[in-house]
Amino acid sequence: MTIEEIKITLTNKFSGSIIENEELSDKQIEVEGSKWLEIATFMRDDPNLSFDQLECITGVDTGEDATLQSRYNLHSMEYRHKVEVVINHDKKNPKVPSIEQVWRIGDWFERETYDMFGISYEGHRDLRRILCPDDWEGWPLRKDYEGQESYHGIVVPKIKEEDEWE
Amino acid sequence: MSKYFTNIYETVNTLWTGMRITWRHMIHIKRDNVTLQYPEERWPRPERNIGFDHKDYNVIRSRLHVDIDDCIGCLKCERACPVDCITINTIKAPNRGEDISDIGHTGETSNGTKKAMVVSRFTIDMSECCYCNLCVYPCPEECIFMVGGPNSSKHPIDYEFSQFDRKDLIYQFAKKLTPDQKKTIDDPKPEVEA
Amino acid sequence: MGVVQGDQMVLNIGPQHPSTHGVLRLEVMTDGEIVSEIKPHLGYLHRCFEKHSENVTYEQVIPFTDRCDYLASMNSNFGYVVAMEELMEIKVPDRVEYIRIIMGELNRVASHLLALGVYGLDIGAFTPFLYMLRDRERILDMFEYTCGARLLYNYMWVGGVSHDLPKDFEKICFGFLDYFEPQIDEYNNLLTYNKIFVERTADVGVIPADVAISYGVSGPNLRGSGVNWDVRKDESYSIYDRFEFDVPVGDGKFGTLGDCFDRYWVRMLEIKESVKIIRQALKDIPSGDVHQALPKKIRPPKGSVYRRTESPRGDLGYYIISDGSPVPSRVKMRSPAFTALSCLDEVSKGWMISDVIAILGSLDIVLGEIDR
Amino acid sequence: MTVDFLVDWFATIGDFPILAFILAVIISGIPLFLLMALNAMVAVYAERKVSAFMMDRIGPMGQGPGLHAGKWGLLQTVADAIKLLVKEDTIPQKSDKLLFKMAPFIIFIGAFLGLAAVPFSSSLQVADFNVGVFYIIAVGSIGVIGIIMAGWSSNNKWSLYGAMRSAAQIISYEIPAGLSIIVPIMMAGTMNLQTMIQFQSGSIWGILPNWIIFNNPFTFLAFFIFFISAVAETNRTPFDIPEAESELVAGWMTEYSGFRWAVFFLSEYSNMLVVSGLAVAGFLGGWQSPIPGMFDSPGWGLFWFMGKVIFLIFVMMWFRWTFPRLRVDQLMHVCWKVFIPIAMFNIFGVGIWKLIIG
Repeated sequence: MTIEEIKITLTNKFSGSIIENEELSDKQIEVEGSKWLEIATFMRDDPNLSFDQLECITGVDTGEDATLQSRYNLHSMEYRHKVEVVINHDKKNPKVPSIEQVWRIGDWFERETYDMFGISYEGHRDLRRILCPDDWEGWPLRKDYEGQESYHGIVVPKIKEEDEWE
Repeated sequence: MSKYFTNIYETVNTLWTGMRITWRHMIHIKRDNVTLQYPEERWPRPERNIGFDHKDYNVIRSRLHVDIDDCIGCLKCERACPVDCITINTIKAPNRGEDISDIGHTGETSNGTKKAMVVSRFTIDMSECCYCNLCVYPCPEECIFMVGGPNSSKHPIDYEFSQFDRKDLIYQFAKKLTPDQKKTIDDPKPEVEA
Repeated sequence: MGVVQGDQMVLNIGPQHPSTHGVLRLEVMTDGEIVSEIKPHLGYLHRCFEKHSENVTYEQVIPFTDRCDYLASMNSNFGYVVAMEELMEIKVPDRVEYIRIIMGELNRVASHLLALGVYGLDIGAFTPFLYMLRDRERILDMFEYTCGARLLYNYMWVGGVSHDLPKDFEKICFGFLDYFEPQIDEYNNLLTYNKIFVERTADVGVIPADVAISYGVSGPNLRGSGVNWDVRKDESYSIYDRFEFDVPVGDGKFGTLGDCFDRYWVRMLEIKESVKIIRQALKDIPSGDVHQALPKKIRPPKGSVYRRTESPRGDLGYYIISDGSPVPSRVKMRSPAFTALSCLDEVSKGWMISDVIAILGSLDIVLGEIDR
Repeated sequence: MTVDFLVDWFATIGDFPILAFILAVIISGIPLFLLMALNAMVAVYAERKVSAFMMDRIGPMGQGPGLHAGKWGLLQTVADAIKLLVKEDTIPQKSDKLLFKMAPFIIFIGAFLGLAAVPFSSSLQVADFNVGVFYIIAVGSIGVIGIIMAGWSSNNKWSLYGAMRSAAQIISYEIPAGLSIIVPIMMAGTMNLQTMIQFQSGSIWGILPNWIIFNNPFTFLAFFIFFISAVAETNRTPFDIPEAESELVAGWMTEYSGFRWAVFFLSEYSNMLVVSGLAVAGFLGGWQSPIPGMFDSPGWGLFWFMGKVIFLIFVMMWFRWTFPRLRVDQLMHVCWKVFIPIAMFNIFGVGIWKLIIG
């Protein structure tokens, strides 16, 4: 299936939830976050789409316009086609249904994106930080992240200490 | 039942094959030995090397070295470094291309470029260096390089630069200037911060 | 197994443990020797490669990609530069492509050699490990000859490679391949066909194909489960379509399809395929300037790219978002070992502690890449 | 033998039997202890070298004076021993301290007692029991108690796993080992090691030495069963699951360091010596010369005995550096479903053989 056909299939099924976005490239489809779980389940189970592999979840902080995005790279082992799904989140309260039980790897990818961006995946059974320590503060990959001053009494150096010279 | 005995046979057979291999290696240790006895034998082993001579090295990644007399203070290497282990401070020279004998500053590089800057500080923190070689390429005067290999004529190889104190791994290539010496340079602007 | 349910005991494997292949902590719930649940705790090596990348220029990211998968740095570089070239639409010269493929495949051999050797070590055989390390060392010698570094190369650049091949590289490389190919049989005789090894690995830790796909397991681990998926063939990048090679797929040689032995065996066969590719590439390598297509300034147009390449551990993906400045806006690495590790819990339920070590080893994880 | 001789000799001097006995035991015990230490040192060095040669390495080497380990690394084990002796002897805070301290010595006693009955030559044997075989098998099991104590008292899960595995393994492998050593007992009709070795003098058809291993096919098989079980009893690869370093870190020795660990080490190598000695005495003709009728004096006897023992220890090392490790259930499988049936079959076979042929 080409990307247009995938788009058409999805639009026919979920007409309201596929958002037209001019900024996206032709490989990407933007969907509405609240419907994502149903769309994902459909995309996996539909015999024509059969996206059985979730390649990657990338969290993106788009910078000034204050949105976070989750980008899902889906791939079908059966038909060898792929698509990228983009979901925009509100930066104040970023949340999206979890697809952890649709694709099992979603578990760790979502935990990673949660760890780095603070996007909360609702319905995830074990949404903890995965790479950072559990008590780390802040969401490191957001553009407005500022490092902690100290962590368990260890001072986090802001910039490289200048060694004595002159 | 036959499977039981086949299993035993296979086990004995495969294990014996393995034992034959280790035995062969053991009795041919003189031929097969690959150990390099480090302090006595150094890397380019006379016999037993994989077929190339040390002189033919395409490039080498070892300690960074700066020929400070050739440095024009363009800061390109500092910008190229991904881990910020190079720090350079420069002061504008009073007359471009002239020697300043007080501080041992030479005005011209070996390539004939006239220097506009006096490098007052050039430190490389080798404990932070990631040996990526990225600082070597942009240098217009080829004065920063990794020692040894094709550069062994400029500076002999130095793989083993261990120190007891981490501070000693900060290599200082520019001569330290005293405040008085700085005054002799007589610069209207005090210092260009890196 | 585990008919009689006894008390549960929590056993911490790692962070310091001989066979966690790095600093990984596994919280294992055990009932005697039988494992009922595994909770991996990651992040001991986390240094936020992705945050680093947002603060350095595009070419300065390459040394950081080295340090993610430190056993296959060439392949890490390769994935990044392929993604960048797709983003910037650079056409690199043929010679560069050939050099990259030779280096990538050599590094795949080196990485698989370490994976197989360490797997033998996990099972308890010490000697094959050193034999394989000995041959890996020769590959590293060739890398050192080419680019000066033995482990972290920073060799492939966007639009080229840092150095041309040294003048007698082909001779050395052919010499190595001629020496190396008979060694594979020796490894097989010493370790692979060893009945104890087969007993320890066959039928253990079976990953069925659908589970593997759902967990995003890729590379040799996925092929060990019988799925014919190789990015080099199916989503060909660089010039892999010019070479003839097979994609070895697990067939349950001594046990069930998708067991530890299959994953091991696929790696062993892949080494042979890589040797085949290197031979072909060395034979037809054209001459040319390797720095010809280097861009003056790396400033990709606004946009994003997701590109997968086949690293020795599986599908190594880079998601690069550019905002038009010389500093990337976002670099995400889809780490194959990360996904492979995620299925450990599912796979090792009901097996013994020794089997957990065997399964973990067969997944061939590199913690530098998982934690990034 | 030595003890009896000494007791008799002291009796000729004066009538103080208890003192004489203690003196005799000490006098014959000290060389035994020295032998143990020497054996461990030589075996460690040999193990390093053998493993290195098998792996295309050269092992410990030194060229010249200074901090090097002497010519060919000969001083390496001395350095090791000094290191172990001066190392801090750590005891985990929450361990059962009494048991923790006692465990190494119980294991040591097990190994030491076994050594007492090993017939080094026709006249060189500390104690010549009439139940020598039985005695060695029996005291060989004392070590298990020490291992369980060490594992339990360390208060460490790895140690506990190692100890439990070890207990299961050693107890299981006692059975095929015991059943196989019955074969030479049946052949020689005695449990006395010296008599058993005397039985093996002479030659078969003038070519082969008349060792029990060559006597008939069943004894040939029984030797291998016994030897492999002995390897398992000494916890060496491929049966080293109690201390499997890639799974259990160091098994029951995880918490030990310094001198106590050195004692474990000493005991392990002594155990190897004892089981090899038993195998040699039971199957390989003990101190009998391999060429019947030549080099038969007691001095040569010591040489032949030690030569055979060293060869068997070498084979153990050879095993260790070639094979992977078995899993616990496979280990039990091999023991109960392969070795024990074959060992029992052997006993029947030898019985029938003796009835029919001689």
